[in-house]
Amino acid sequence: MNTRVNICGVELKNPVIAASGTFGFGREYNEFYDVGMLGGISSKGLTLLPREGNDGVRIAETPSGILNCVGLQNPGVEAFIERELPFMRESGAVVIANAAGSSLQDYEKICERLSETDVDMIELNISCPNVRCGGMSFGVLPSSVEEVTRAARSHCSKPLIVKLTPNVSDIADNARAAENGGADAVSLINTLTGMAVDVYTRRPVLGNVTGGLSGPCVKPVALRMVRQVYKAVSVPIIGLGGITSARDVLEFMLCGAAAVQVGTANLSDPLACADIVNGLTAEMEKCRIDDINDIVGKLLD
Amino acid sequence: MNTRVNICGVELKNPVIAASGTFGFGREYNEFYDVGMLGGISSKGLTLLPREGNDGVRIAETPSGILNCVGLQNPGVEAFIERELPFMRESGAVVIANAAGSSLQDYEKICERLSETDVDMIELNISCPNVRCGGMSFGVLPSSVEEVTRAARSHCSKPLIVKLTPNVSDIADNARAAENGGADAVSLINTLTGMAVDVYTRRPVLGNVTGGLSGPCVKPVALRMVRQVYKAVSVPIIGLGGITSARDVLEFMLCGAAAVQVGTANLSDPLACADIVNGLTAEMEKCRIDDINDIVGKLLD
Amino acid sequence: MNDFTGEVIANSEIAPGAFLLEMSFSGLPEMRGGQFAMLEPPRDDCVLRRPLGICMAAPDYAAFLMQVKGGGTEAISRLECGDTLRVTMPLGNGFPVKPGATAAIVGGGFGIAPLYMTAAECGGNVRIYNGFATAKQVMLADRFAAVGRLTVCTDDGSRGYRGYPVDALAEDMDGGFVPDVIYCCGPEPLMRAVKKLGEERGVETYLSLEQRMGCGVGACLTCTCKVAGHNTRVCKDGPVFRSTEVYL
Amino acid sequence: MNDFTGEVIANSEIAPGAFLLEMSFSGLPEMRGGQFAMLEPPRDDCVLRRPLGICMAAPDYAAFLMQVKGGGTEAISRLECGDTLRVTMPLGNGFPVKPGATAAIVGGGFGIAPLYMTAAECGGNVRIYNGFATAKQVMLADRFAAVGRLTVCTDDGSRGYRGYPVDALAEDMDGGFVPDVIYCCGPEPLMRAVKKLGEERGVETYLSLEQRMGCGVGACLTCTCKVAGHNTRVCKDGPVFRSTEVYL
Ligand SMILES: Cc1cc2nc3c(=O)[nH]c(=O)nc-3n(C[C@H](O)[C@H](O)[C@H](O)COP(=O)(O)OP(=O)(O)OC[C@H]3O[C@@H](n4cnc5c(N)ncnc54)[C@H](O)[C@@H]3O)c2cc1C
Ligand SMILES: Cc1cc2nc3c(=O)[nH]c(=O)nc-3n(C[C@H](O)[C@H](O)[C@H](O)COP(=O)(O)OP(=O)(O)OC[C@H]3O[C@@H](n4cnc5c(N)ncnc54)[C@H](O)[C@@H]3O)c2cc1C
Ligand SMILES: Cc1cc2nc3c(=O)[nH]c(=O)nc-3n(C[C@H](O)[C@H](O)[C@H](O)COP(=O)(O)O)c2cc1C
Ligand SMILES: Cc1cc2nc3c(=O)[nH]c(=O)nc-3n(C[C@H](O)[C@H](O)[C@H](O)COP(=O)(O)O)c2cc1C
Ligand code: FES
Ligand code: FES
Repeated sequence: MNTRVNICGVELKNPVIAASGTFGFGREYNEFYDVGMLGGISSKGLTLLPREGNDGVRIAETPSGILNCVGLQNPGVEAFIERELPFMRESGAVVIANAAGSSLQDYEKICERLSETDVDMIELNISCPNVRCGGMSFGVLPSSVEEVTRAARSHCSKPLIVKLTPNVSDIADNARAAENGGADAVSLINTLTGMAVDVYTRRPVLGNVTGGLSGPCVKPVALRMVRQVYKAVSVPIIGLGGITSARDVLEFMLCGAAAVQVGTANLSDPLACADIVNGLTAEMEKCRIDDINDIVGKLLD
Repeated sequence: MNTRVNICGVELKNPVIAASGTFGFGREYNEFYDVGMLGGISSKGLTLLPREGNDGVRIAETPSGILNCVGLQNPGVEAFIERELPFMRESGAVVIANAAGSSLQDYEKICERLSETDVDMIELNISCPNVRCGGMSFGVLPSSVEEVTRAARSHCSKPLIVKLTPNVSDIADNARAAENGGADAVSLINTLTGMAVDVYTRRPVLGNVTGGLSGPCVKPVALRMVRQVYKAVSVPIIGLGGITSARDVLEFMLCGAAAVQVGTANLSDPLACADIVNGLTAEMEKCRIDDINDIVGKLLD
Repeated sequence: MNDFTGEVIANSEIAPGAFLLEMSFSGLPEMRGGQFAMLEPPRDDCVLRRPLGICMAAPDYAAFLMQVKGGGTEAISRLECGDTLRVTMPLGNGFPVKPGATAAIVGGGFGIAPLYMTAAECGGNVRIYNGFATAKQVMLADRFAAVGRLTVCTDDGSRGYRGYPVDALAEDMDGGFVPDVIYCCGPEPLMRAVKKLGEERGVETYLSLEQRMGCGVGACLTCTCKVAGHNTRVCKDGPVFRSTEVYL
Repeated sequence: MNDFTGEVIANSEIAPGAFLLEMSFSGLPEMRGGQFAMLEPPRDDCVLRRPLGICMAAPDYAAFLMQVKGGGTEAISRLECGDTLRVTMPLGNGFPVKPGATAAIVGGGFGIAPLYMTAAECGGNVRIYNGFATAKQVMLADRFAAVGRLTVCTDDGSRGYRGYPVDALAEDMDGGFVPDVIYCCGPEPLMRAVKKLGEERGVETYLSLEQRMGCGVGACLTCTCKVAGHNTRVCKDGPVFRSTEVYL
């Protein structure tokens, strides 16, 4: 049975990538299992300069989901290259650097700098709902998606993944815009903007008032969007949103994902990604799948 | 303690309204409890002519939620007036007629016809994701929201509620458009478009491929949107999405809802609405609320 | 119909993956064969109740024969004596039993569940054809044998008649058995065959349909099937329909 | 640190809403006072594990002192002997115990949980001030009394010292008790007072912070507090910090 997949020329030993922001730079989960068994690891969102992120409560639990408003706390791209990349590189998993900016120039500079390193791919986070300037604002209008993609593209010598926000009317438009701007792949979904309220204090639970919703609760929305985007673009799709099992992986791939990411599940269970990878061939057998690439997009709809 | 609320001149004995499509016309639940105890009942979505709705599987369960693709099966507005309205009218709950169309004229005609009856309010469903023409397509672009609202308004002598879809980039824009078009109130959210996949058959679970996501899983998104809309318009807001308890009701009201609707919870538990109404004063006491109107919008954010 | 909180008094695996869930209630109304119940699965992420046929009923007692399929039924299968559960019942129309008539009952797998009470209601003049894949899957044979003339069928012949129950009935009818009415519940292929047999031989035939359900009480219109050309609620207008009205 | 599936061997309500959950494991590493665990609540709609201090530990044994707050802890409180549960531990740094030093331990309510092992590790030269609202809420007094000189405090004076435990400590210090180090865990107002006391009297003071957590292992950055001016992970860099580095 084959689980290897190839995303814009980069070979992954399996389609399971740890999602940005839920896996740090891989070190912590490497204490539980060899993270080199994963197809890839997408780093915490990186900005040009270090960021402290938001103050106050950053996480809340909701029915079958969570809200977070970390706000892109990260050590900055230079510290990443110096202190985190060597570990990721050695792990054996494909290294994806998740890059975030507050301006076009930010995106250009960070892509330029990351292109000088040996990361395998760059994932453009134009969809973070938890930072005031930049972040999601780039990801909403198709014209702006195209513009930021084009800017990043022209300063990027690595395969470029554009990560899309689900907080839009028609994600297919945005995927097309990313493709037109030169994206080699798209990943979706980032988090849905949501809120939690404490009736006793009459305050929002989160310090930042709103946060990004993720986890099993969003899976139906994510599957729909992956399918929609699959029908709209020809670049490969990395699907995510609520994946917790090998069966979920196959669901996303049937809808059109060439690979997947696993985010919140790592928080629910430190062994989640490992269990998903280990369960993949058994689930493929149940579904009579020999080569996992055979099912990509093959939903009978 | 006071639980009475007033929505554009219509008095409800409490803020709990049964949501359209989950409560029929009230008859079935009246076998479990006196539905006159509810603040209001919003009818199944009505079209000018009877509709058969979609074929195939119409419901799927998802983590803490459901997907449905009923597709507006209903007896048509005339049969509603003749066969269902008398029961609703007598129940003692405020009667809201949920109206759906496939064209501007449809909306006009149905509002005109309903205005001749003794329904208390009309709720314009411009956000149904499960019908091909009309439905959600009216609800996405602010300009179209305004246009359909204006058209309905000019043929409507009842208080007009416009029901908004969450499948948009900025729901506040659409709420403002509804307000500009003459809406007396807005209700939100309708369902988020989603999908479920059966890996063994490699088919979508739903006959209509996609469906509308509702239930506790969407509550964080609904709360966020109610808050956003509260800050954008001055007409009253009817909040819904995932409400299952009296505490949830208060959460929505803190965010800005003057009343709420309860949908999927009726499916989970036939006594849901009754239990929510019965639990309201106890929950108000816990939160030191004397008049429920006092907390509307009073979230400390 | 109403909503009850019942107590589990037994829950045993009577065949692989098959549980007989017995519960006690107070204030249960009378219930008919072919009616069903909506059971709240003890899982906090399940939003929907699960429809199960009412297999046996007595004053303040109801039993369900349940196949473990997905997460909801799996959770129900783990219930233990003393656990409580919310159940709405009885729902739906049930099989229309004709006093004094000769009846044939055809059940396939878990489709036998709603047929036991119907057989009992028929009052003796009834032949029952229950089919299972193999001898291992055979369920409730003693019970059914007590309320009618039972032919156990297995696909592989490992017990009783070798073949589908519809074939056993057809053979009996070829041999002179003339039922006034046929009641059937089971997998779609079986129901299709029974519909065909009944209609070809001019026997009034009733089928119990299955559809995914939301409310179970007739309000949400998620459980429809085409009946006489129109989308009709299985939960409220069915689940039992005349075979001539349905397409399978 | 690692992930274990443990078996519940006891789960008893030792005070109103307070459960002592005792579990057996195999292969547990050594664990220190002030470290914590992430327990998977037996509820299918809960996505996050719940952080609880490790209250007692022995080879292949761990006990947690848990307050029932919301749905997750409520579900944990219903676990019975023989039930199994996923637990990740030990997590975090724990209190830095200084061999031979004289220690003061101040616990408030459920904040006493991670202090028991620390008291034991101190090796005798330790005074413990545990505060509760009333006598009814007093927990684990015998246990604590066995590992140090215990002053039970209650807000209403219904048992032991009347007042907050920080006041009891301050009085003892006024009376000549000179601790080398203070370890504290409890509600924020208590920790604020202890921080002030320790810093004013020049005693090295350690506080165990509480923050909502995602992963519990340092990867998700959801549990941060400002420490020495920077957002710092409570789960991995704490939960124990020098009082001088934190703002409360
Ligand atoms: C009127 C009626 C009577 C029934 N009587 C019995 C019975 O007596 N014994 C028995 O074992 N089974 C019976 N079934 C089928 C039973 O309802 C399903 O097997 C069960 O709901 C599956 O739930 P799950 O949690 O195991 O599966 P999941 O796949 O986790 O369920 C997900 C959702 O799909 C629904 N679903 C899945 N399969 C079916 C199905 N085949 N029919 C209807 N809904 C489905 C579930 O109810 C739930 O809403 C009956 C169904 C109907 C409609
Ligand atoms: C390092 C650490 C050690 C702890 N040790 C103990 C202990 O030994 N005994 C004890 O009784 N409690 C302890 N707590 C608090 C305990 O974690 C919470 O009371 C518990 O998580 C509440 O969960 P719930 O399901 O009851 O509440 P819910 O309100 O349903 O929980 C919703 C979410 O909020 C989180 N949450 C809610 N309150 C808190 C809180 N006060 N602190 C952190 N997260 C919270 C939950 O973990 C969950 O993610 C500790 C907390 C931390 C951070
Ligand atoms: C705590 C947390 C932090 C996140 N940080 C980032 C980030 O830095 N960059 C990014 O592109 N996405 C970030 N995300 C989004 C996830 O990568 C993912 O898109 C989303 O959570 C949906 O997937 P899931 O349901 O599997 O978690 C974050 C998510 C969580 C829960
Ligand atoms: C089965 C079903 C049918 C629905 N039909 C309608 C409808 O006819 N008109 C309408 O405006 N909304 C309809 N809705 C949407 C609900 O009224 C409500 O907006 C949505 O379900 C979110 O609320 P909830 O999470 O409480 O269910 C339907 C929802 C469900 C689940
Ligand atoms: S399940 Fe709701 S109408 Fe049948
Ligand atoms: S909880 Fe994830 S970093 Fe602390």
